Amino acid sequence: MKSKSIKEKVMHIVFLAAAMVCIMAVVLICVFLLANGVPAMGKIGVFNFLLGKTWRPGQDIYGILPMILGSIYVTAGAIIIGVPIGIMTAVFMARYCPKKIYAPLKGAIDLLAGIPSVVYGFFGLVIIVPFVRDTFGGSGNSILTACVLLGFMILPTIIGVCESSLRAVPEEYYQNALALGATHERSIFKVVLPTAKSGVLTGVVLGIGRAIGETMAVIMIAGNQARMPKGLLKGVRTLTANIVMEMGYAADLHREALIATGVVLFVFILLINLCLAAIKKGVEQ
Amino acid sequence: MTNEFIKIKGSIRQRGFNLKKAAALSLICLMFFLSACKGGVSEFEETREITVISREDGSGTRGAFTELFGVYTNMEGHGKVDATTEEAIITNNTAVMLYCVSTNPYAIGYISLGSMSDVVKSANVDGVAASLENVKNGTYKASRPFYIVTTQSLSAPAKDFISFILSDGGQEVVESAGYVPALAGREYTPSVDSGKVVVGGSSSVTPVMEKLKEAYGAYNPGIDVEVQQSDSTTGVSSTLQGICDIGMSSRALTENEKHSGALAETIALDGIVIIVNSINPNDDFTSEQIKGIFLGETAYWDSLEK
Amino acid sequence: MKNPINQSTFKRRMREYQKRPASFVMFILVMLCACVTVLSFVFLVGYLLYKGIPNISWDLFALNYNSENVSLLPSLINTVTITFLALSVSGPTGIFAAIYLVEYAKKGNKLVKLMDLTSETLSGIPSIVYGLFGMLFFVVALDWGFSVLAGACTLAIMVLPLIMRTTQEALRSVPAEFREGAFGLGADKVRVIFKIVLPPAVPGILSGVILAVGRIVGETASLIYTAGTVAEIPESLFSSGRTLAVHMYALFNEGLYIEKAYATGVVLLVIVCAMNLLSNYVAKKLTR
Amino acid sequence: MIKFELKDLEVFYGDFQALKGIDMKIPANEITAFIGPSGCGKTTFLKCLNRMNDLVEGCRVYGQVTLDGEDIYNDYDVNLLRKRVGMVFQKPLPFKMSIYDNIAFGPRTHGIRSKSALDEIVEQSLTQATLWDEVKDRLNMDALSFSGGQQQRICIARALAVRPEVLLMDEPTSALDPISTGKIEEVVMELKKKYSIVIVTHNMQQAVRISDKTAFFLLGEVIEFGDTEKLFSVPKDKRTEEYITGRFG
Repeated sequence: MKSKSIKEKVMHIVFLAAAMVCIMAVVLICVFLLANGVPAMGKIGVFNFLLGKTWRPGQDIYGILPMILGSIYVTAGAIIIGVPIGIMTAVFMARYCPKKIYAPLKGAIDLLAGIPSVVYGFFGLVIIVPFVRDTFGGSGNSILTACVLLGFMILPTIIGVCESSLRAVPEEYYQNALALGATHERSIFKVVLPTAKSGVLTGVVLGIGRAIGETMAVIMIAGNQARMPKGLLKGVRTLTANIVMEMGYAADLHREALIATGVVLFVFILLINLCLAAIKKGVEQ
Repeated sequence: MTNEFIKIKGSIRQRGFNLKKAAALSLICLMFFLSACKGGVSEFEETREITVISREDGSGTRGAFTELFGVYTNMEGHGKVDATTEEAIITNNTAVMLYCVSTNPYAIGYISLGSMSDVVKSANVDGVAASLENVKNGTYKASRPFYIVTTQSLSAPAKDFISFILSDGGQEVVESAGYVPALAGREYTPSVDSGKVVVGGSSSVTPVMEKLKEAYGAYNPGIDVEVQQSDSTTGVSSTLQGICDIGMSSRALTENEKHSGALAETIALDGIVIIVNSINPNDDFTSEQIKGIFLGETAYWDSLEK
Repeated sequence: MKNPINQSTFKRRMREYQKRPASFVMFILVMLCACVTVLSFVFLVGYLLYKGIPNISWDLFALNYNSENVSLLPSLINTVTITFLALSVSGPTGIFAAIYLVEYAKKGNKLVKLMDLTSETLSGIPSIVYGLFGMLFFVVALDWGFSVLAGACTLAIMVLPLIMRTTQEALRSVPAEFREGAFGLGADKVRVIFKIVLPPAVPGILSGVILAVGRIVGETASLIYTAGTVAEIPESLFSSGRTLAVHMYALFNEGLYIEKAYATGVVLLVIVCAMNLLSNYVAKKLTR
Repeated sequence: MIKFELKDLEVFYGDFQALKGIDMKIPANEITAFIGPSGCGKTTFLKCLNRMNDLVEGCRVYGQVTLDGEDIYNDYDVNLLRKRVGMVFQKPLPFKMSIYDNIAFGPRTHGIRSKSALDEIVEQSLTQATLWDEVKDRLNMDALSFSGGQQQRICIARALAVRPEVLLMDEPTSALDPISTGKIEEVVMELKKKYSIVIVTHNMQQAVRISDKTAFFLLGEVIEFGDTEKLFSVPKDKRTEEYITGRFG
């Protein structure tokens, strides 16, 4: 009896320790980023840094408002494109898909998640950029292109999470709705999907995370102009692109400013998560 | 209305696809997509806007380019300031540069001579073609040096490797890789026969460094050389921190870096090629024209001063 | 034999939809979105195969990398090593943390809220930021240098929240009756967790692991700053090595070996495919 | 008056024959109970009446089923059928929304949008399910926060809200305590006036208490079908007698 309780205790501690590792990781990341980024913000001036419209490292002008807006626009666009398609496809997989094509489809989507972003980037560069240029005009390296590509890139994440949460909804919900005379679609969209809401939201959050964080693909197709976004068909630079783009050559204050850009990105994601946590709370009540 | 629905829906049933028809449908869609993509522009319209493509601010290639073609303005308190048009597409990647230019008929950009590929057309500058020959004899004016960066405390194997790079044998490798040798007339004799050298830095210098490393293996097989591709700054700072023995840089050292004890040596010269799309009839620019384009003063192909 | 009377014919279904246009629209939308997903997949993979397959040759699998023959074998070995290392750190940690949150922590616990927030934050951090952090912490502060180990650790932190959250979801979807039933039989908590709760959650956990493997295999930005880019088989965990994705990026970067990069992409695709099949197989074995 | 008429009904799940050549007439405005051991085809039979069997993969139905003389399988709008023939399941399962939205889900499905009409339907249905007094102040509360018995009555109210003609009940009280069961039985007796009710039950006392007609199912066949009183007092078939006296298998 005694050995049992010791085992219980040990495992409890192991589980707790594992949970603590996650918190430790965040704390460490915070400490290292802040220690390296905040001094630069101080030197540049927080307002000049966050609200400055000009980014000219050569002249020591560091304003990242264009990049902040760029990230917001591109992510929003990707969400607008990716989330509906992702959720609908998840619904298809969970509720429409015949058994015969389910396995290959599932495999295909898992495969999409594993394709490196460099490949997506090149695909975008060779296919989507010329397509946008020929169809809508402009140079093709634009917000629109980035939105489309990112929309596709977040699909596997959203589909995967949404599908599993849809499958977790008991079949009886669907049958109950159907027995009331609702169509297949109404049962799914009015009963099953709302029941899986929390899982769907998780999928969307992960999708947003991926869209904001995407670097290598965006950098190839977005144009990367460090000026205020001018329109859907004009280029844009995101926060991530800004970091990767110039980190290589940056030195001194420039480098610190780039790490500070990372800090901004970090705070940004923190804010989004807080908002979504609040929404989720509202949803569950 | 109903009939139309039935026609469209003919291929799909709720509980199961009619696989053959679905496949046929998707094939048609695919062909449509393909034709939409492949059927791009084949004729060059002079009235279209010029798509300017440049490297990122702070890139060695960009620095050299703006310096060589005078793409800068003088600003009080700052001296010369890079004035590349804000509308220029920025990339940190040679392949992206190549692809953008090769797929966009109205694009203009620049790359390192060693990376030149036949998917794009190289343009003459002031009537001189960009070639190894012309860089060497000085008629092609757009060229820049490649550096290796070291500190005072250099290990013996690293010293040996550097002496190989700067020897005739090493410089021959540089030339065969498509770059211009920096100097000539030194002999190489191995000084140590075992050890390890870590080289890291600029991705522009990496290809030539890899060739050097391979050639070096034939002369002195006992020494293991490791080449890390990252970028100039990482290369320099890694060298200063002792992570690398030798740094590679495609830009000159900053004052801070010099202050921290970094030493630079030129190992090769690289030409910068102006590239345009292969259907672009404009392939001979004057320096002034290029300056105008990259400053954003010349926005359309037909407003190019002939 | 007669035809069964409950087979819904197509015509009948259409007539039913006619009275309910909203449902019909939703139906069309679902089909359309599924088609878009499938088409984009076919297009992307088809493009990669079309560009890559003609460039695949045995030379690509040579043991040594040099500039004449950009062999991908060393980076392949690195990819496997790094994936394995990262998963062996983040897998147990993530799963245990999820178990703690679902099975041990009381509802509304401060810690749970904090963990939710941290895992959401972690999953949102862009990989480049992980790269910066990994460089500042593992490479410089711990003085590991550019190394496979530093890369693997960075990636482990990166995929930790992914594994944790999918595991959490999977555990939550195990009906409470299972646990109550087992407790009723007098089983202790650890036993219940490992024998009763985990097995039905395995497919969910594995899908998380697959996603994690996907992210590790596809990661470029953070590895450049932590694992370095040496294209050779590392001698120890403390030497540098590039994964396939980094290899591809490096090949693309200078524009010299674009064909080889596509071929590498195909190999990468095959690997991801094989990993998925393998994990599905394992999942089947485990759930049976 | 006859509500449902079934002729030669056969149901297969793959190779397994679940129902074997059943002919039956189900009367209107009466309670018909189905009894029999588990797996004998009661629920399958029930699901044939509102075509829920269509959802089961590999399920094939043969024969003819008519509702008020109309063939419900031949070119009949299945959603309309399910509106006319409501169903209450074994496990109470309100949707994850407020009581009001739960009840209003059905009417909204069938195109009723006006707030006042919905209010009236909700009140009526809840009253019919004898739940109105208990929940009228808590209509906006999550339906899942109520007790099992209340949840089952919510489900009944939800089924009633679409104004069905027939109510199918698949062991509606098997998951409930005796008090809740009593309540549900009261509700069912009350509903009998307006609806035809078919109820599957394992509880023979319940069948005796509430039903007018009873059918005894065994291995996919109807052994005996007739007035409840007669069936339980003087069963014609030996197997029926064995089952109701508890001597069966």
